[in-house]
Amino acid sequence: RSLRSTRDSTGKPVNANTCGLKSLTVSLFKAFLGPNTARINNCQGPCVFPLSNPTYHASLLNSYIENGNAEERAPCCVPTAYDTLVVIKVKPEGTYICLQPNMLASECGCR
Amino acid sequence: RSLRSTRDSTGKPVNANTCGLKSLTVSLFKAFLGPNTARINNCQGPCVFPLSNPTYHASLLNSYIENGNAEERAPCCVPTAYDTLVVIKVKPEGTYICLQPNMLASECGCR
Amino acid sequence: QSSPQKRQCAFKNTTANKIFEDGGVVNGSVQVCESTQCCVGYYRIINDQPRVDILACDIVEMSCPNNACIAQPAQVLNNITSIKCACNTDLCNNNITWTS
Amino acid sequence: QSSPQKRQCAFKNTTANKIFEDGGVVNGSVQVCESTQCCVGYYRIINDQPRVDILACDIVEMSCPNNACIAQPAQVLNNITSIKCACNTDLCNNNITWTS
Repeated sequence: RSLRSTRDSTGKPVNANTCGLKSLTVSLFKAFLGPNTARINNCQGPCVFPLSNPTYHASLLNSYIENGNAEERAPCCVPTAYDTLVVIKVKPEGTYICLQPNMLASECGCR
Repeated sequence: RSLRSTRDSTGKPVNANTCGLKSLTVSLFKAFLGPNTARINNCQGPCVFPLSNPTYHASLLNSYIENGNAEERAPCCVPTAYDTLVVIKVKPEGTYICLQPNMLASECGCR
Repeated sequence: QSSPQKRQCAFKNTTANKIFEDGGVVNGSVQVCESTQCCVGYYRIINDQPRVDILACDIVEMSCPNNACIAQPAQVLNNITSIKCACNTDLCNNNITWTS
Repeated sequence: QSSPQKRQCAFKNTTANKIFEDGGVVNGSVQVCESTQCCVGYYRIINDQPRVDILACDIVEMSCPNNACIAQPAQVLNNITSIKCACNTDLCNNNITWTS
């Protein structure tokens, strides 16, 4: 079985004009004994009508803001689904391998 | 049973210094025959260390940005749980009442 | 809303929305409201005339300042024009006050 | 990584991490890697000496440029100093090259 999920590649393609998944690789050196780095991805892009993958709440919020209420926090492009990653953790009793959830952004939406 | 959830009041109190739930009431006139308005709430506040209710992805992203990568989209304060709302919908066959999910923000977090 | 007397509303449910039956005991064309002082009526405008779809205890709105059931501004949803009225006296939702 | 010969790595699993057994068939102290050319070793530094916790086929990292198992920079996690090494020849993870 695949230890590192391949669902990353099914995310929305990068498009500067809309909220979507963007490749991002970061160091895990301060967090885990392994892996050294991981492609955790990020969600980026504007949330304007029509919103990407919105909830009903986000659509109502966007309408409210577009009607002139600019002081409210506008819908923001964030991860809406994650993949797990296999990581190496260290405890006093020993070194462990485990599946760490919510590590890799796999889908984005306006929230 | 309660038709309008009361979980709103269990959300984090409003605090300008951290990401949390804030009361917001909007008109539903263009969306549903009823109710006229709803308290859908909003999530607002800065996402800085220590992040409110983060995922592991958000923590890694925040560390990456704090290490000088300011061009990445920073973690954003968004709803992480919702309540349903009873609404009135109109279809050609008639007028319906139904439970609409993802209408009312009930919890916030940095994503 | 702490009235000892429970509100009675005209009841009609053409589309059999079970949720409205949660609003109170139904006896024929009358519903005794469990937790609201408001009655409501929902209508679609067909051939310039209101056709009633639902009469019931109002479990959706929070307030009903009128004694009589005066139509609120029409709404167009899914290309259908609808009106509603809400009121706060027994069986007040039997008649809607509406001018096209 | 398209070598017809499967990589063999020293195998030791002091904390019985089942996931490492997914990396290939284990026969005593040797594991035949199913899907990697890399061997790995994980150690904790105890009394200034590396104590081996895990030797196995490397199912976590993506690359292993070295022939021999040269310790990577030490990491301090949960107040414990750990080192690891990865390498790309048969049984290369039997010996770690490390200077305190």
